[in-house]
Amino acid sequence: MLSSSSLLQFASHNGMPIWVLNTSIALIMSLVVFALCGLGVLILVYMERKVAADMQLRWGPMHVGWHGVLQLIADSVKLLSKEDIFPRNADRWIFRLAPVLVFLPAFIGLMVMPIGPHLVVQDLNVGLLYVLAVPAIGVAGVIMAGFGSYNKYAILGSLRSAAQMVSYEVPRALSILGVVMIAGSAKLTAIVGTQHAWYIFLQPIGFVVFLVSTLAETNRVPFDLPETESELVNGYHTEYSGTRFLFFLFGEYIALIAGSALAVVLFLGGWHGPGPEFLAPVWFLIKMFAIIYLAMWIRWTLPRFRIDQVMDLGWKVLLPLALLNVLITGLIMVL
Amino acid sequence: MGIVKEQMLDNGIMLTKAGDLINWGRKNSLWWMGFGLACCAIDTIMMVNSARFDADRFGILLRNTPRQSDLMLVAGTVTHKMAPMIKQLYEQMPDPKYVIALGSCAINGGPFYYDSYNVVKGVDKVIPVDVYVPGCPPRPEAVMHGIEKLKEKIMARGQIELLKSK
Amino acid sequence: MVSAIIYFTVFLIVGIIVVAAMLGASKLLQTRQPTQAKLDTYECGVPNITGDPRIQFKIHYYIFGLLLVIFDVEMLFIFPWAVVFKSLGLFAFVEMLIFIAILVLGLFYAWRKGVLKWV
Amino acid sequence: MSKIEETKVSKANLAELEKELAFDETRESEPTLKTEELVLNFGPQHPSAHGVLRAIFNLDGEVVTKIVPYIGYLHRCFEKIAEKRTYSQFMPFTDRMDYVSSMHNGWAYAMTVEKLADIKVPERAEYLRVIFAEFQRIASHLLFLATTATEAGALSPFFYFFDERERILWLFERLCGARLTYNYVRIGGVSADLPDGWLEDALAFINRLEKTILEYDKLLLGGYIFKKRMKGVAPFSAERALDWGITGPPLRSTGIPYDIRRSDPYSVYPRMDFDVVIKDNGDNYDRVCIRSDEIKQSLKILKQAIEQLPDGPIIADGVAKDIRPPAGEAFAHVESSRGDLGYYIVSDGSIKPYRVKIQGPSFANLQAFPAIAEGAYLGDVVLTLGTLDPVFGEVDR
Repeated sequence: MLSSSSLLQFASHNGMPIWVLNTSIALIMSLVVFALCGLGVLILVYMERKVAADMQLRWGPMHVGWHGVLQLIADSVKLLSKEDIFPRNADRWIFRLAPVLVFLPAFIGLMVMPIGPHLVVQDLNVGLLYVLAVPAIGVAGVIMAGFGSYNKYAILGSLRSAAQMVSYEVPRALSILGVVMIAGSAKLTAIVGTQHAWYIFLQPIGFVVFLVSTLAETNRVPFDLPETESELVNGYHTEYSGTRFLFFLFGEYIALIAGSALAVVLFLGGWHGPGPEFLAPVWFLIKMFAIIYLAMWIRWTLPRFRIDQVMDLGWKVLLPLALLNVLITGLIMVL
Repeated sequence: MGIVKEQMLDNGIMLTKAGDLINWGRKNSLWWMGFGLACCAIDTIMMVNSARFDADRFGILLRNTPRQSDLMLVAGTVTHKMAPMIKQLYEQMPDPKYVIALGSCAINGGPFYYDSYNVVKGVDKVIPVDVYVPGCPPRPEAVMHGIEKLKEKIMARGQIELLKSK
Repeated sequence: MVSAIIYFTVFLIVGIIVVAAMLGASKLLQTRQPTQAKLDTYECGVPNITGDPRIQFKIHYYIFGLLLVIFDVEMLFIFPWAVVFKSLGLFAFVEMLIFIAILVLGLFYAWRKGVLKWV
Repeated sequence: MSKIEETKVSKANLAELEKELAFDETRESEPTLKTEELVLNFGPQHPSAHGVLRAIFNLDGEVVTKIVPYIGYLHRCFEKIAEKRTYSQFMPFTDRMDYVSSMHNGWAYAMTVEKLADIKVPERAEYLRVIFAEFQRIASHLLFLATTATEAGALSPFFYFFDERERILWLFERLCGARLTYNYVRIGGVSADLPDGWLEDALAFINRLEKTILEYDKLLLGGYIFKKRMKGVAPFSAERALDWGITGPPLRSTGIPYDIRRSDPYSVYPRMDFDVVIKDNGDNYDRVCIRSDEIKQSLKILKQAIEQLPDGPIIADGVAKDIRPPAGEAFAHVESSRGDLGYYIVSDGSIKPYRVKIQGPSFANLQAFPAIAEGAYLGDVVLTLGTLDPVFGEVDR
């Protein structure tokens, strides 16, 4: 993921139409991002299983490859060669499209994520709004999965997912406002560029609200109500098997990657770190995996909330806190 | 399976390689359906998933819906009232699917073979069974051994399945 | 901006192609043997006897949905304000204070009215 | 208004009439906005069905308004089998009833037969039974805590509790060779004496659990979310509990100190110093906490029993393989992990019992489930079922 400006200059010097070059670069980059996504998900699922095992006094995957590193490849191969069941009563197209709709927005949302000073696919002016808006389409896929599969557990799960999205979208966006006010830009690279001191120190309330609502948006414990195993068998993906289930898995983990990468960009100083510039993406990844580890730690430790408590937390605690954060930030900046 | 199968048949090596890869995936990622019927469920299913025996080492995960599971462990006594449900759950698993009958009750009714009007004399009267693990209840080590045997069976059977399937 | 649209489109198309490729590969590799029971809706092992799941079901949070719309619109107003906040100074801050205060009043009204209670 | 008059209405009146009609139409369309209840089938295969309970829930939104449980998916005809077997042949079957606390079943059955045939059990055997039973109670309560934690969504405590339970199973394994269905109690005594070094290992484990159980209390029961989930949910009063015939920890959580070990003492329990744990509210949280506290009391009993353990024979002399008790009837009950577990045996003087009636606590406890869980959220209903802790081998028998 190189900066495309130098290539564009090269193209204009040689009389190539810019859109051709643009498209071909975009093509290459999308494939690179996709490969990285796939790799990231494989690493994350392996990490999740190992972290869980570590917290539960056991080993985790051990026997497929060295320390089980090939475990996820085996799982993927199996899921790919597994039968895809379309229940008789399911809505044909809604059922088929839902996993794709969960997976695609999460993937496209990664387009603006800057992992180094020049390592960004497309640096939009409204990058922040883009990052908030595009992955949120995924919830439509979840609702479609619930309604399409004509299954009661799935419908209940998707309704819960919608309720959660409705409650946590607002505090999540409001918690970012303080950062935008200080940075004076909604461009992600600009936000990182101005972060000489990490914003987590200037915006502690904002960070906490953002982290909690990100957990809720990505359906992780203690907010994993849409797919609780003890109540709704597997929630919205109860009826899905084989490859389509793989897409749900991908979507879920890419959303986690995107959420924690955004937290790093906004609050943890992005790629900033000691050492030469080529270490920037390394620092970014280290911070990102720290946030992911935190999410996993929370997941394997806490019990889950009940649905009314989830809503209460969103509207009565996080939303006022986020508004308060905006006011405090503004007041300090004005005075 | 149409086109790929023909090409694979033309090229024996490719068939072996592709079939081996798929079988390798299948045998190393047996997700089982968490489904306890009676005593065996406590000691085997829960125990094998607990820290001491840890089925996760072999890539075995617990799924709750039959749609995402490959392996059904019938752990416990199958009663006549329960048998239709077991059949339904088995049917609802996606192909290829495997069944392990755990414990004497699931194998042939066990101690309830005589004198019990409500017990099915073995789950293989209802659904096909791949591996039988005896014991009342079997030790967790025995369950693991049964799973190893199932893996051998998958590796042996899968080749034929790949050739045969239309 | 044009390049952004091109990038977005290419990402979308590549995503769709990759998804289609995966689904196609799986279609070639899987053995599909649908039976009558397999196509039944899964309901804990019993055949579906408890009726239609798509009924007029009570959705508690529709009023939350209205609140979401209100606050999302608010956000659309606040974001541009936040971007240029540094250069606007005290006056803009007071104006936004009034705007947020009205919304917070609305939130508290809803709270007091018992809308934020999951019945 | 007659029909002729109706046709003669003026134009203005017509307009008004039309308005009224239109209004009526909207009023008629109002009922279609009503919501229906979703009927949800739960079990018999469900991750938190505790085996094979099947229930039909009526859901109004997330609130469960009606619960109809169905049981009998594990009916294995124990009482009938007992009539077809000799007294000692039925012994192994008792283990498979309440398979989570097998030991208490065997003990209750043995006690009844001993009462019937007037067999005196040696003191060492009684002590061994107490030790075994208390370990079994701890194991059962640990399993309860593990499943409750899982149902509440905390996935790691499951493994910690099972790790402790595994250590108990090691002790059992060394003692009688089995991990779950022990068949350790025999009519007139127990089947095996302690192996070398068993007592030291048992004491080491007791000391370990005494410390770790406090940590688990902090981890699970002291957690903010767990408390928020469990406190004040699905409570029942002491009167209702007595009406339902609830026994064991659910009854004690309402404040009634009914424990067979104290109320109707048996074996060597009168010599032990322990408290009957009671709680006040009878809600989900108390039902969980009381189990954790009972583990601590059991550890206390275990220490005393190991200290007082006398030497001597482990099985009564002259107990024939085929017992022929005199004609008559006997009833004995023990405090199992789930409550009051009783056996009632009628003998006609032959080699087989004439009638065996088993009165298990799980069935009585389970019948409170629909009544107390109706009106709760779906997530809490599952937890309520968990805190009542039914074992379906015993419910269905």
